[in-house]
Amino acid sequence: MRALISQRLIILAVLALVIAVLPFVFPSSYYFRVASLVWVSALAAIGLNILMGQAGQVSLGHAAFFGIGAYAVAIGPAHFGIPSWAALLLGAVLSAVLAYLVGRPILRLKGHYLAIATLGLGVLMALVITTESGWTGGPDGMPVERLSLFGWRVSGSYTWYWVTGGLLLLGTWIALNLDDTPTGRAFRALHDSEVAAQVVGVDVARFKLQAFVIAAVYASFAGSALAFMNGFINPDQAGFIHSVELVTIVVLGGLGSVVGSIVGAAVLVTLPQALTVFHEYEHLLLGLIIIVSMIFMRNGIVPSLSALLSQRGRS
Amino acid sequence: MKSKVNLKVLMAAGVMGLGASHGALAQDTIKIGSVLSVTGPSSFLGEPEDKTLRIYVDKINAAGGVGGKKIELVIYDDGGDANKARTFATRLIEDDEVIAMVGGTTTGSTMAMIPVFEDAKIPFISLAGAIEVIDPVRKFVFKTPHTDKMACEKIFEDLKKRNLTKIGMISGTDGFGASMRAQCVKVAPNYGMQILIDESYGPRDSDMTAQLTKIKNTAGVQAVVNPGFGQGPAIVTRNYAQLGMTNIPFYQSHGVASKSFIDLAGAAAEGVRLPAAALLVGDKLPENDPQKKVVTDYKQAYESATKQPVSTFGGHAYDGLFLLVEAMKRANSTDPQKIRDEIEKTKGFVGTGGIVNMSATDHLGLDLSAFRMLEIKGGDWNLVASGS
Amino acid sequence: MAEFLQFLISGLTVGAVYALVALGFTLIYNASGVVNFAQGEFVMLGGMVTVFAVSLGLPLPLAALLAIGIAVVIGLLLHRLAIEPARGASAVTLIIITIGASIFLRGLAAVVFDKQFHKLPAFTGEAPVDILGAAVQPQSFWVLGGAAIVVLALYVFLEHTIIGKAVLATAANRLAARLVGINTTTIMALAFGGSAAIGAIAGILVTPITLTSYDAGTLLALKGFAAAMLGGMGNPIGAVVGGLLLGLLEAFGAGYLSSTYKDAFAFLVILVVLFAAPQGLFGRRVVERV
Amino acid sequence: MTILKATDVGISFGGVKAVDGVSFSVSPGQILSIIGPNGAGKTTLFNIVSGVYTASRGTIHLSGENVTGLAPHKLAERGLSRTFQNLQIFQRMTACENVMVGRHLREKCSLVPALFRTPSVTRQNRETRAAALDLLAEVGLKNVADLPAGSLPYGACKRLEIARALAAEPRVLLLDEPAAGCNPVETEEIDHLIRQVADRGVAVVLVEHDMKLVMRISDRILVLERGRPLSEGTPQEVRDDPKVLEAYLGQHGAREAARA
Repeated sequence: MRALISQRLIILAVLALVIAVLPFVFPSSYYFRVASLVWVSALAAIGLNILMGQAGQVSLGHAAFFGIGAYAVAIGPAHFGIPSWAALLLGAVLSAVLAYLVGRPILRLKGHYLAIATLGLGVLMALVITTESGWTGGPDGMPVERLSLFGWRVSGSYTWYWVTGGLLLLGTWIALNLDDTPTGRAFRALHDSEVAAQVVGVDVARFKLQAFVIAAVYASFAGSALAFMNGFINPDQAGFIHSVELVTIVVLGGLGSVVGSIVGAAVLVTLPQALTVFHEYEHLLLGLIIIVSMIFMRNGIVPSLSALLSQRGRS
Repeated sequence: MKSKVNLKVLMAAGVMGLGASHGALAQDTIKIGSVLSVTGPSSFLGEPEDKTLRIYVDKINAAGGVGGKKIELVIYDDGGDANKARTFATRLIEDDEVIAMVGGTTTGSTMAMIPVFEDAKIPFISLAGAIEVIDPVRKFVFKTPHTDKMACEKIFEDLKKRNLTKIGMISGTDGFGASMRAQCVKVAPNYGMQILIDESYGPRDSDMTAQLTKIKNTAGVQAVVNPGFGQGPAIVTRNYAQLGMTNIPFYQSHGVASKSFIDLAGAAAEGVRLPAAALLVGDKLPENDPQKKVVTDYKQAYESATKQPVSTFGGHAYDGLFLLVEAMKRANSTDPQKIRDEIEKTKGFVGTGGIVNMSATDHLGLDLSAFRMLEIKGGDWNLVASGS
Repeated sequence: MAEFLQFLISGLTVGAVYALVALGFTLIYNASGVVNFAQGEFVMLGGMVTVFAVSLGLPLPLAALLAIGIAVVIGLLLHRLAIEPARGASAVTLIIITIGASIFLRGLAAVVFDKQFHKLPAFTGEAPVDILGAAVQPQSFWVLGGAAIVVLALYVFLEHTIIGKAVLATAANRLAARLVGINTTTIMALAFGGSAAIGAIAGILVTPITLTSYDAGTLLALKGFAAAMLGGMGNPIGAVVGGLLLGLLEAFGAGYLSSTYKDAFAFLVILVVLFAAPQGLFGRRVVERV
Repeated sequence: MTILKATDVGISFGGVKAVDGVSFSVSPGQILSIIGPNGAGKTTLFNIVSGVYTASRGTIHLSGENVTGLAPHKLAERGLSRTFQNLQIFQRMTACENVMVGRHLREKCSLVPALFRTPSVTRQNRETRAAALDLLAEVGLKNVADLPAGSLPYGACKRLEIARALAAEPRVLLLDEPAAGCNPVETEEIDHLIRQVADRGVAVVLVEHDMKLVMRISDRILVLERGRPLSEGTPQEVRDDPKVLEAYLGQHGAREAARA
């Protein structure tokens, strides 16, 4: 147990170090932009990983909550005059409430049926955002007012690098905290055996719902951060493809591994940037890399590599 | 047709990854950037744009470049994803250090990239359709395609001439369709148009008979307008004929202004009208038409290089590139600010899309005369004689 | 009445394609437990290969056969090179592999073919047929008939051949099937090949109506998956009913409700069905054994 | 004084009556064994009593309260815990964590303190872990406390399940074949453990195939056949019941039972 606590601190320290050191090796602010995107995607993925990796419940519509967070900070200030920071919190609350309301019936479904129900939820949300153009700007999206906190306007690649980096640290800390608590254990227990968890008193429905709400709030914050950072938002961010991207990050990095989600995000965000030099071969290679890495690291990058390392260490 | 890609070179570049292009080339080239939707749902727009830019940059360089300097073209594919486009925009400015940008296939991508170029004060000539790109005017943002508002006006003008005022609309819910639909609804009263029924379809829907049946059964519809791009309008056109609605005049938009629309819609396209640039009817233009030479030259160059029929989409990229090149020549400088000023001063530029006259309040510089009303007859575009 | 009939036929035609995609999902799912998100790419391949073979001068039937053949080969390769090496991996890992395969196949099609839209001529002319006031494309009959033949052939194969019964046995219990000497790897390969063929046939039949392009598969995979779940995953009858129902929901939703929200309507119905019947309409109700 | 009482319960799957008209009751400190051939409905009865299945007829009373149809976690809150015939351990968690989950109802479990890891959460964690380690020691698994439960051998998993069930401090404990897969020494340990638990006043209901164990420790025995009650009484009564001898134990079993 003591080992676990220190492992938590080590992860946080290493992450903080990486965030702090990277700027010294970045040649231009473009790199800050890419890194910020990694941090934002990682944040959403860490949340989704609590739902998928810990509690074992699939969501193929998670971008819906990302979209709520993003559009909350776009619509709130533009249509209601709500200050940006308040819209950010409002988005998180809205996501939590929606997750709570739809989670109850949806989470009764299992496996692929849960996948299609969450997928449907995502499709509905994207459709509403695309269609209600009076509020959302429609398929072409809408501009987002800069975030201002106590008169400080948060803008520029450098600033956002630190803001998103800080958010990621906070998100990582919370996710790691959760792991070794009654709640975290209940998540993992119901993942392995719902019935066994039930007979020792775990209210499975309640904990599934909690995981769903937590994941929704993570996604909402990530969505808000991206919207602020871009100064612009469009419905793609709430769409099916983005949902699939998030799931891919989680699985590629490693189900149940917080570090895995960060690594998965880093890989999946930077890969297209690196592969763009291959022009028309880009997608072909992207697909190939996903297939090959899932075959050879079927538990995800981080769990597979750490298993390999500990094997080496033993022999 | 496809340039042979040296895989080894690409591999090496890939290994070097993100930093490959950083500061690699010396001062004697002019770096121009582009972010296009070469893949994804708008690839039929992005691909001809991509090819056009490559063909003409090669031509310009073969002829000695601009002011003795060769143009280096950096193109990224956003796959139709605005967030990706935004990242590539940052990359172009921060990493590749381009002095100008011709690109932005869709309105969504363009709108996401605008803040980046405005902040960096780099001129950005967009290839996207919607009017919001240049209205309100932003200092560094220009565009070449006619706006969707103009398309609506051109269509309504034609309808008015034919004494048709009660219309039905069926629009795609993609960015292009939704934006043009909104513009049409807005300007309809100016032309005394009454929209009796307003239907829509999803970007990848494969059957629109349900919506068209509703329009068909709406009493009093005298004409139907279909704002949309991609394969959708082709299917709408086929379903239109299937339901025997061809006695009701049918209007498409400039979003289908490529030969492939006629191919896809087949016989059903007969009699369909649409506003489009002169490029499509280059061979049918009178000899004294000022655009005649430009459009026939471009058509010839594009079709011989790609073996594919020309579209107005590639033409937008041609116009954007040469607007920029002309401005650079006039400015005799690679300073983005000076180039921007010269682009804004463009007067009488003859492009594939029309004659461009820009000003501080007009970053498009085209008027309704740039649009020709075309009708599809005998599987080809034909100019509608004015007054008919 | 004419209006109703128009919506009905339009819904059935689109639904037949969803049904075939859902059937492809079901076949692979039954044999291997894999939800194959590259299923839509088989439909795309069927259409695109036929289009390009025809443009190279091949007669349509030959081009169609070639397309089915190529799709089957790619289906078998997908199984051999991507699914088989990951045998024993978790369901979600396998799903990500098929998503990777779908991206790969789309990228491949973009390179080998192009990124334009393409059409095929209708098999028997384009003059619409009047049925009680509804105008129907002749190709609709091809789609409906073709789908019916595929379903029937699959039924006969599964119920009346030894190999078919082996497939059913594998679906019911993979371990038990292996114990009685069924080579489940061969059965899985067969399922991938068969699914690819069904997808390709769907693509060939429907391209004259819907057109096709390198990325036509994504949405079809989504709709086919939804149809399969609506009917109840793993049940071929459920897949067919689910597909037809989804098509009808969209057509009637667009016709009688709102064309903008027709997809929303379809998914709402799916959600309601799942809340009432968590295993889909025809899904096996499993009692948890503990 | 009865703590758990099942009255005339029955359930059918697709027309087959898996359990049909079974009644039993058990008092604190008492050990009731349910025996019968495979398919007699023992595990199904457990599933009904613990709320995993909903009975199609009959009632269950726990401490005098009608709990028929309550969800398993509601029953757990009321003091009922169980183990499983087919192992249901949390494979990806360590042995210790498995037992810690068993303490779920004894822990304060609010979300927000957990997210921010307040000192009280850390303190409670320490206490829970200590309690879990004690239980692991009791079932002889202390030395594997921090190994993944999925890596433990079958017999160890059986005992781990018992420890997990005990962690909830139940008043009624249902044990489904606790000695399956155990060697004689381990069986002896389990025998000892069950008696200890019963001595603390816990009512134990046991499904077990090891007849020696059953005859040794049971206060009462209920015999099921094809879902129906066949016989009930003390081990002696059941052993002497000719119906049981004939239908279940058979000649060989009867002799063996007589020797025990």
